[in-house]
Amino acid sequence: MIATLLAQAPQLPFEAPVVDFHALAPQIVLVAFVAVILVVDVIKLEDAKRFIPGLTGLAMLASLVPVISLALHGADRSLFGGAFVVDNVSLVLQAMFLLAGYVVTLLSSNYLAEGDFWESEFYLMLLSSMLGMVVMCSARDLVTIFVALELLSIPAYLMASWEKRNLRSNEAGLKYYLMGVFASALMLYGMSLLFGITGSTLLTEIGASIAEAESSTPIVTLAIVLVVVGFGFKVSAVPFHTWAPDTYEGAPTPVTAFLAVASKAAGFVALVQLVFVGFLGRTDVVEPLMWALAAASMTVGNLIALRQTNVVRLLAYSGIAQAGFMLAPFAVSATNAADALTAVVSYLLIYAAMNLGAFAVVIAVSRKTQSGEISSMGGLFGYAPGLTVAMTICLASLAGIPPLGGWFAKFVVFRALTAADTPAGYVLAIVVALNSVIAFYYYGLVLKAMWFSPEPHGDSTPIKVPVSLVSALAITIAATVLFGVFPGLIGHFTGNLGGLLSFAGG
Amino acid sequence: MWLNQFLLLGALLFCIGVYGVLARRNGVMVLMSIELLLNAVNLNFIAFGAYHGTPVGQVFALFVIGVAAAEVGVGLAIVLLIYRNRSSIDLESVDLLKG
Amino acid sequence: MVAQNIFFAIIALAMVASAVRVVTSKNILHAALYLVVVLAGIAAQFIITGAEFTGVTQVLVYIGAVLVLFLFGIMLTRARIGREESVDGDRRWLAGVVALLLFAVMAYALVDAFDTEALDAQNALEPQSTQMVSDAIFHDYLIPFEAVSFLLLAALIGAIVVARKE
Amino acid sequence: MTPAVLFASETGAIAAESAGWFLKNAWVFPAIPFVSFLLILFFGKRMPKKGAEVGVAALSLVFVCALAAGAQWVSHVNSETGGHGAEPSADTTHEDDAPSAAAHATVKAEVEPGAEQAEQVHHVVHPVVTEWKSDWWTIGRIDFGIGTFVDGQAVMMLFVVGLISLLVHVFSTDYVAGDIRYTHYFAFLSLFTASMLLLVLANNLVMFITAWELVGVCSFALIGHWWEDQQNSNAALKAFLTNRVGDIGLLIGMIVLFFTAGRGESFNIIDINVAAASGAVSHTALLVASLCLIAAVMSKSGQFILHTWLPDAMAGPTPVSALIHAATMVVAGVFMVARLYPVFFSGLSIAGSPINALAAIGAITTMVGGSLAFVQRDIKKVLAYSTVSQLGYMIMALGVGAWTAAMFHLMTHAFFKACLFLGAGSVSHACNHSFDMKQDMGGLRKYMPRTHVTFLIGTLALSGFPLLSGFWSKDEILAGTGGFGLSEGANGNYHLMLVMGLMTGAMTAAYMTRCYWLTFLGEWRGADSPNAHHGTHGHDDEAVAVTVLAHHDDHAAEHDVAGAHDSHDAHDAHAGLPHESGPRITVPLMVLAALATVASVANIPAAFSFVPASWRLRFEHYIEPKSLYFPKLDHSEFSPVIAIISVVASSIGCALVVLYFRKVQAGDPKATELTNGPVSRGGLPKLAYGVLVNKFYLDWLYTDVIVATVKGPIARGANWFNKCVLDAIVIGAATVSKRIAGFTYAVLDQQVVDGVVNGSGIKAAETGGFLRRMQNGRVQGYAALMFGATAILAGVLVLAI
Repeated sequence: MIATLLAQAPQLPFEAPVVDFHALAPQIVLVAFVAVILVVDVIKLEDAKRFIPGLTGLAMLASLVPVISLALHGADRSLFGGAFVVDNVSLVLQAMFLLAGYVVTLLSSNYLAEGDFWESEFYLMLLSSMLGMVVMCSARDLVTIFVALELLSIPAYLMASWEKRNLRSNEAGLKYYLMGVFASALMLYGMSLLFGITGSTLLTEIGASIAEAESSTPIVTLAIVLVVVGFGFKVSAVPFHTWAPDTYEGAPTPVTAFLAVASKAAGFVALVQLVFVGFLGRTDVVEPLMWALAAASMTVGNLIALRQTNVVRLLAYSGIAQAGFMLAPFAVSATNAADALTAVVSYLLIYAAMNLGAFAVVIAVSRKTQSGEISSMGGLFGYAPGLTVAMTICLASLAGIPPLGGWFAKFVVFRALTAADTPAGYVLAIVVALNSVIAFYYYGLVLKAMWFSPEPHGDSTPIKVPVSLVSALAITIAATVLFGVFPGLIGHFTGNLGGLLSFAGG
Repeated sequence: MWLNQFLLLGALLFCIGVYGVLARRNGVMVLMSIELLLNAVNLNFIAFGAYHGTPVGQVFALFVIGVAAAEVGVGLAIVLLIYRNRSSIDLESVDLLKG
Repeated sequence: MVAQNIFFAIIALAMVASAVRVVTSKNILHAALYLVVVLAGIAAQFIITGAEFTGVTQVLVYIGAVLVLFLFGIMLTRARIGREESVDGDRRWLAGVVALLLFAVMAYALVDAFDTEALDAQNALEPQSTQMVSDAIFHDYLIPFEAVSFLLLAALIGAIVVARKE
Repeated sequence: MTPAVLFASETGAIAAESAGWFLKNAWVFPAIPFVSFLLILFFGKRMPKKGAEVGVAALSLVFVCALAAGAQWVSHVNSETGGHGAEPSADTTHEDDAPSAAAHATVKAEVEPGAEQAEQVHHVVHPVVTEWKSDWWTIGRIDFGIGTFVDGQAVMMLFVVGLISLLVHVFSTDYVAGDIRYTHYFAFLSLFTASMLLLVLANNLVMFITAWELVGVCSFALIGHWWEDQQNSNAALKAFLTNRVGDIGLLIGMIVLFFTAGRGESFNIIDINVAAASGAVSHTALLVASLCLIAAVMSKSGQFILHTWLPDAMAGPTPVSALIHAATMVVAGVFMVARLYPVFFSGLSIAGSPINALAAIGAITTMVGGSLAFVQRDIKKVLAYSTVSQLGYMIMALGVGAWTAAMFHLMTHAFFKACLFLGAGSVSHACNHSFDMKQDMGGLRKYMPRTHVTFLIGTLALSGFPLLSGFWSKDEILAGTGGFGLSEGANGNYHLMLVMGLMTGAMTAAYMTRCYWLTFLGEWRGADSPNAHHGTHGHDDEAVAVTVLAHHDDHAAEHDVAGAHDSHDAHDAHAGLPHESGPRITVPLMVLAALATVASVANIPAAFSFVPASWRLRFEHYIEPKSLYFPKLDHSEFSPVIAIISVVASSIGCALVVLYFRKVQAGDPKATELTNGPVSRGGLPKLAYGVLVNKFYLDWLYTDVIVATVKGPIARGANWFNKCVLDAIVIGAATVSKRIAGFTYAVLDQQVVDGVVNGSGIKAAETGGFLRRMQNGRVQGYAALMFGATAILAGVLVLAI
């Protein structure tokens, strides 16, 4: 019966897609490791369980292998009609995500083992989220971007509330989840409009289609605003930042590091692709919008950071301000596309290194002090000089003091803004300059506490820093210093990103 | 049939959903309002797909349905967690973290 | 096409009315049942526009799964079945203002863009065969498809960990 | 920091044949102290002398190398100007502009014949530039090299920094002995020296900015060395924040230069200078750049109005004050102006104009610093304000086109001011670590002969006593202001600056005499002496002087004394009378005093025909660049008239103070007792007449002559301005930011998120103090903000576009 029905149905030929497995290899490696971890977890080999953090780290590093081989191979690869592209931008960012993921794994292993956590499932979440990020790097199509965003977000919502018996962690997860879903809804509405206007989900086609008209129609404007808002949430741009401080404070600190670095970077990756591939023809909408978000984020983030007493909250607000710095080049994304793109990607790489380093120190210190207050870091130099120096490097880099990476990052942003040679670019450059001065004050407060204040409880027993944390610190500090002392290194990675822009030519 | 009759219906549903997520303080009810938001978007996708005569609208809508199912599952899990620890799902009382 | 328009109007009215009840009803169970009406209405609209497969999926996933999930949620959080005064915040007027503002912007943009574009003029609402949809998914959207499957797995595991009693 | 190690494979042949090894391999200068920094940091605590020996050894090595470099530079200049004349090749481009070319570049620049040096016409002195082009930093097609740029100016600075740093190291081994952060202190001294040497040798602006920040960081750490005292860490923070204000100017100025003079592809100092000097760059761009850079100079070199951090920085250990806040780091701004002189020279139109921003700021600063030095009772603060004043001289000299004079004064000032600071340190070492001249000093001449003599020499040099180094360098600056000795005043007619410079000269002599008198003359008034005026009313004349002075001028200054005390617990309070310090303290003092005396021979005026020509103007000959990267300058001649006027002015200043003190000494015991304080004065109305007379007399002498003109309105006003306005601005900037943040909270939170959201004032009043947070913790409030902001953003953009 069914067979006859099927036989009657018109037979349209299905062409199996040609899949370039080399291009997908990083993702496939991650999935394979997830499968291994699941099996290990299900079999419940108690002995094997303690290898799961190691396996997770290995997964990140193993995925780097195909990333490197793709980079060495050189040629850009485009799959599924341009929906999935492997080019320089995506490879650089994939490498950044995988390394950041590796560092987060290092940060998590002791933290989780010593607390009341479900361990192996946590690493599963981490890897799933990482998979979403790695997919996001190559996504050049609305459906893929949307799914990748959800794949990286949903595990993150859960990770934020992973400390189940802690009311603050619960609350962090709830807030992150609700705000995330609201932002997703707005973004989806914008995507539906983009699809409706152009009839396609491919960014290149959308870009070509919306660039045609002389000036923007309201519907295009609305669509762009809504999509940008969705990612504005992800990168915690003002006024969509409100979740960030609460979630950062409440979530387990390694998760906070993950959110502050990887998740935020993922938002930027999506923005880079949307803006530079899709919206470049609509300068009249994107530039003022990004200008406003960047200026507001820097200013509000910095001003509120001045009042913080909790170091994690301070880093959250500083992260908001940093997001403003990273958004700034978008405000000249069309007039100075190549510089702006380089600036954003360079800043992202450096930001990941220095911010992860700062969180690593916070985690190490709170192992002893059990507190996130700035005052609890008093006298740190006395009993943990190594950590103090590391934190000083990270904060100085965040503040943009030469010769550290953060200074170079600010420099490229500044350069992109001024080289655009537009009044808006110059004004924003001044806003950037003013804000970098304000930022010194609150970074200075933490430094002052560490170097100059006495130990609040008079307890100056040294901190035992586990090996994993030391490795995490070594990686991040080395990257922060190296990027600053030899900015040429980062130039190697970000110097030739033009491949992304060539799509916008159409 | 006009395209806009579907789109305006979608916009109306979306905004009713927005009202719901802002006005409700019961966690489960907020999750219900989120369903309104996502379904309004789906209506847009289907209408646009029909307008352009492409199956892509349906494809996108199917992805949204799939993701929305996962989202609501996760959301209920988190609300349940909150309820376990606080014996309440009143969102307005969840304000330990601020400042 | 008149018949379709009449159907549309009836269903749309029912949907809007139910949607309003979803966000205003004081009884959580009523709200859930009104939600069923809205979701069913959406499925009906899908079928009107020729998207049968999506319409059926809508019924299966939402009414079959998501609604059941909601009912579980209602039971597990031991909400009082019946009228409950405390389900609404005291900021409803602000919610109303924001929603109206958003609607004004959306409606203005939509009317401006698609003024009286007819849905059935160019493509005559040909039913898009399920096969076309599946071909698209497995040809152009293979990556997101795999990613969604992975997403469901991760959400499943994570939700179980978070929700289970210890 | 050790580029040669990293890029050793890329170093090719050396281009400048006549240059010596140390000139071509100048990277060793910063490298040595940096290695020493690492050694002390990691192994210092385990060493027998806790790391100090490494620091001293490294600095000795640096100093020897600096001497060698100096000798090689002299022979380099001789061979370029005397022997085989350089072929006049006009191209100033780097030989390795092409990426494949050799790694080294020597700038070939055509000669700009100096007007006075007929025998050296048509000669050019090539600076020795060593550059490693690499992937150090590449943006697009811009390739930033890392390299060293050695010319006379750099060699001079190498010598000064190396010498002073060495002496300060030696001094410190005694001075901070037993300190809890002894090793840490030496590590930072080494790092500071490395950074300062890097700054001196930087051949591009990026390296320069990096080093500039590094010295700032070291200064921050060393000011806050004794951070247990809240005031010290506040001073450190204040220095840091004030400097950041100027750094923004530096950043913007450098970027402007990069895009204009560097044509968007070069940060190289020589390229920028050549472009600026050639007139190819628009004047406006250079003006903007120089104004931005002046902001940086104002903060780093303590120019009015950003000078306030410098006196506070005296909270650091005294050797640090000598090294960083007198001799080296604070002259970084002066050095920067001198380094980028064509930018300022063209940008500010220095030649031929009567006034410009640089000269005006310098002149005002000399006056402000000089007058403020009067009202201090803390010896280090006197010296700090004096430093501000002297830095003003240097900036003024640069502003009027007297480049060589500025550099010469920079060098002599480094010697005598370091001598004075270290002398003050020695004094305080003997006086229970107090710096209060009125309360804890006096009569030290008897107890500390060596310190006394060296301090006196420093004082005389600073005051411009004839034949000491300060006299010559200051005189050269004053001569430069009016272009004296030149036929048509070629460098402009900065007569206003001349007048201000002379007035400051008088003030300098006066306040230094006061400082010297209070410290070394009279009787010991320390805490353990019978003359201490706390309990018994002093019957000796010096105590009277103290009391009267305190009565007159210290209502404003009294409060800031406590901040600068070197009160570290390592030294227990020395009981008994003061004593001379040990050799590790006095030997550096003697070396510096000797240099302060004889440094003048470095630049004997050309007019002194009784000296062989080859001895005259050596400083100018060897230090001033003669190349395309430097503007053509005319040099003023020594002017006997100005020298005499300046000596007379200084003598008057000195004499007035001496007269005043003598009058106090001559006062009868009754009056003395009465002037001791309001306590006795109130109870004895009958003797009030005598008091009035006496006071009137003093008023006539002191108040009307010195105080009324200097201290009364001006100094008091300046001090008030200093303390209330500028401090308030700098410290207040942060507070204001906080206030704004508070306001943001109040408005956004109370009015929008909370007040409006709740719809009633009750909730707002319940939760609200003024400084409530913007984040009220309610997720739906956040969501309302998100949706509302989206609607408004979209609405505005839809309507606007």
